[in-house]
Amino acid sequence: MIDKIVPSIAAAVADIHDGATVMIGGFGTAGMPAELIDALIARGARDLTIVNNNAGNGETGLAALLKARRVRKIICSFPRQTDSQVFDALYRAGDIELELVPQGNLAERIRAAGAGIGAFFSPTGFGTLLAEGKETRVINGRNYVLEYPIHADFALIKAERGDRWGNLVYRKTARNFGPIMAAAAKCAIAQVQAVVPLGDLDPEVIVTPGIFVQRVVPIVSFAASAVPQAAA
Amino acid sequence: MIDKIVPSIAAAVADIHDGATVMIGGFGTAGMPAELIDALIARGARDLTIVNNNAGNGETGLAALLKARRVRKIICSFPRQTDSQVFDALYRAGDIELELVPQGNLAERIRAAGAGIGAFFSPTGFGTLLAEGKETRVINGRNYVLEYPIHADFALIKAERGDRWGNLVYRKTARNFGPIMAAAAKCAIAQVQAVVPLGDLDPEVIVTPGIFVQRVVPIVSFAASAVPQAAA
Amino acid sequence: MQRFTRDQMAARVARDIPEGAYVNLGIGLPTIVANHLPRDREVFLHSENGLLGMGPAPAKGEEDPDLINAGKQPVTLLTGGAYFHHADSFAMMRGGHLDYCVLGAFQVSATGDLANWHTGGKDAIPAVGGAMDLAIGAKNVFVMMEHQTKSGESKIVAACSYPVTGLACVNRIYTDLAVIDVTPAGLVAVDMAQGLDFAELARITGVPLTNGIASAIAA
Amino acid sequence: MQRFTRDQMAARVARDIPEGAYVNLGIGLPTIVANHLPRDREVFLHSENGLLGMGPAPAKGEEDPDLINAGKQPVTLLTGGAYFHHADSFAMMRGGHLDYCVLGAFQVSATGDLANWHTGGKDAIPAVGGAMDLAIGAKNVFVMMEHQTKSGESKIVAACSYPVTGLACVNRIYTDLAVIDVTPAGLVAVDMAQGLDFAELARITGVPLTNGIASAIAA
Repeated sequence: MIDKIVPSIAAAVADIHDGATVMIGGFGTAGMPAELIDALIARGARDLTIVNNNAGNGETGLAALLKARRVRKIICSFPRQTDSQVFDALYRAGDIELELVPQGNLAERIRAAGAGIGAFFSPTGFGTLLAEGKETRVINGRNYVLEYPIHADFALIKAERGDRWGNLVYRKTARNFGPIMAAAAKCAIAQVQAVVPLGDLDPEVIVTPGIFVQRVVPIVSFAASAVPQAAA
Repeated sequence: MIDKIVPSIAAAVADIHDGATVMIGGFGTAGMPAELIDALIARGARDLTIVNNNAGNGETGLAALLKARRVRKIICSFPRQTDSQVFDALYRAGDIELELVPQGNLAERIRAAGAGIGAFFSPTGFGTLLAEGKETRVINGRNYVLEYPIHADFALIKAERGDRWGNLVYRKTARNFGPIMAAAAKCAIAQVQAVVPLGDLDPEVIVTPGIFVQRVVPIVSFAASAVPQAAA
Repeated sequence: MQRFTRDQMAARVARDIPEGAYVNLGIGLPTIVANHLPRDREVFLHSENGLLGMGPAPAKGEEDPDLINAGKQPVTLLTGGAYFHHADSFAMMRGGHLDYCVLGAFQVSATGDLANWHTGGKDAIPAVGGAMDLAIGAKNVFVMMEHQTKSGESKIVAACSYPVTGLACVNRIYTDLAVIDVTPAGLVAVDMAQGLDFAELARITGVPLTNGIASAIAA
Repeated sequence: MQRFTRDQMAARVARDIPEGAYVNLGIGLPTIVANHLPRDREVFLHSENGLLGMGPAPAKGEEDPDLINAGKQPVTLLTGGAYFHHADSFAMMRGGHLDYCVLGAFQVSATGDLANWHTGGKDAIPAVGGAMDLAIGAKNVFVMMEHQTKSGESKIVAACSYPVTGLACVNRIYTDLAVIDVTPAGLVAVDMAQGLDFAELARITGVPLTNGIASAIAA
């Protein structure tokens, strides 16, 4: 019997190695797998390349991972925020490398990795600083920039419910990068609010089929469990 | 108030013009919008380019459209079937043009059209007859073929339920090409088993958001209404 | 001269968005446009973090940390709205499915180049988010901005001095002084603040500007 | 000599598919493999028309025209299975997420080129379906075929004479005579039919073949 449920969050991240590329789901704090990030900090892996939309908020979660100086490079679209002081300080000190990617290119490059695409001509960024040095092409009169997939060793994502086959559903806008990061990583680790018995998730409604998920860890986060689970 | 529900199936296809590129959903007969195809035949538009996985089964649906000699060219992955006699005869007589596309390239090219991708390097077909004359590239030691999006003027698809904003859900493997064809066409027309009030479709569960759908036509097909609507 | 207030600018943008339009409102000034869309006009607001049919801010105490907009503020979902993942969300933007986006800007060039993501300052930490995707993806790109910088320079320029977000992508500019279309024939003013003289508007703007204001044409 | 029956071939393939594997079984002969997977071994069957967790054929009268496999035959969905659209389904295949696919073939070359979609005949109407995607996408590509054509020629060849489906993509070949691995060092027989002599197998195969059969190694 296949059971992807990992009872301990520490065990779920135990093989994340120094130098790994780790995708972390979430848009700001919505969908951010806070407990998995804390476990990654405890695990102690260094020289990480992190892929996330942002570069940490406040002092917890991804910001805490940065603060612990475990991150060599971050690939993101929107590092600068009102509460991105941890990243800002590291960046100004030259202590972290930044690959800034337009958000749509970030999403599509992650999706391309999961879908086996070798590269794609993107309409976004042509003629801008963020396309400097990149191959371009005119197709049907329109300008495109060649973009490559972003693969990862691990993805840490947050979902609402999961089963032992790794099937996942998400909650509202916390879905964001979860499904595409799961598919782009060799090992996708999902923290879920609840583990449900196989068959509880309607096959029409499963957002991430288990083929993309290697480990599922149940977490009860007080913030999220305080709100009703039904859609608005 | 926005209401994408079109009460008459004839009205739904009334502007499909001679020479149009029309995507038709379905994998064999699962998800094939039979009533919309019949309406297209009645409409009489000629010189059509059809995009479908197959090239018609038996004598009805797409096969009937072919038999009525309305199709100049078909883009598909699997024309030859035990019951593809209509296509076979036209093809052997040189009366229809065939662009044969590996099924994954077909799906990804349709998806690329909806997603604004200019072209992409596909891992499929390298070194085969179906990549002859196409640009190729080695990326990270792997061979790829450059493939271009397939855009359409219209998409005719079949869904299970839809609302007046054009939101759709599908039924089992009848989903197949519906969601990506809706996004790839300038005008997506969905026949549905049932129109439901706005809000009946759970926002977590909508497969095709209304932004991709221009018209929704309610149809009661006896074959499908005879089976229970819940997932297996 | 009576400059347009921010609410007047937003109301003017809202007037130009027809029923049934799919619209993305950028962070900042454009957000106010939502307040000016008539309640009986169904307009579909898209938020790039995976939301279509975005509703107004929730009542105090009803905020849900999992239901936010691209500015990371709590929002609601209208009946009939839908959630989706990031690649699907940006497919809507990049695939040309949005009818309108409304963006703030540092500068817009006479040919519609947009600069709104980066001051280019040596010390500035760049952040781009979805700005470049919106700039090239929406069928109509509207910019809302003050006509001039604080030091009085025109933000409508011959060529952007700030790093661009997209080339030749802006269709219409709404400022506190005027509404200006970017056309193949150049910039055309279609509306301006009361008491403002077209010659004065052209002087302030500092790049070639045609008078296409209905009253001017009629006169 | 006792040739492997189709069921024996399928059983042999099934034995090589471990629990937890994601597997696509091609149309025709490979379909039989499903009958030989032990019921207590959880193997996830994928069907390219948008189905993961495919179950056996339904009981007579329980067929659902909306629940079919890639061969367009009625199937069922196991508890825990899921539906998805075609681009997502092929992302699973092309993105390397399937552990195994099992395909029929006209020919396999000594370097693992696969020919299974088109005879190349002038009158033949070509049809490719998902064959090329499976050939390049799965981590392990298994081929099941008769060892020889009806006229007695080896279907394992130095170079495919039929149009290829994919280059250097086959990992293992299951025939009615043998199980042969495609390795960087060439073809290696790892099993053969009872009563068959390796020299005879090599002669029938007609391309260089190494004897890697456990009993032979032990001997």
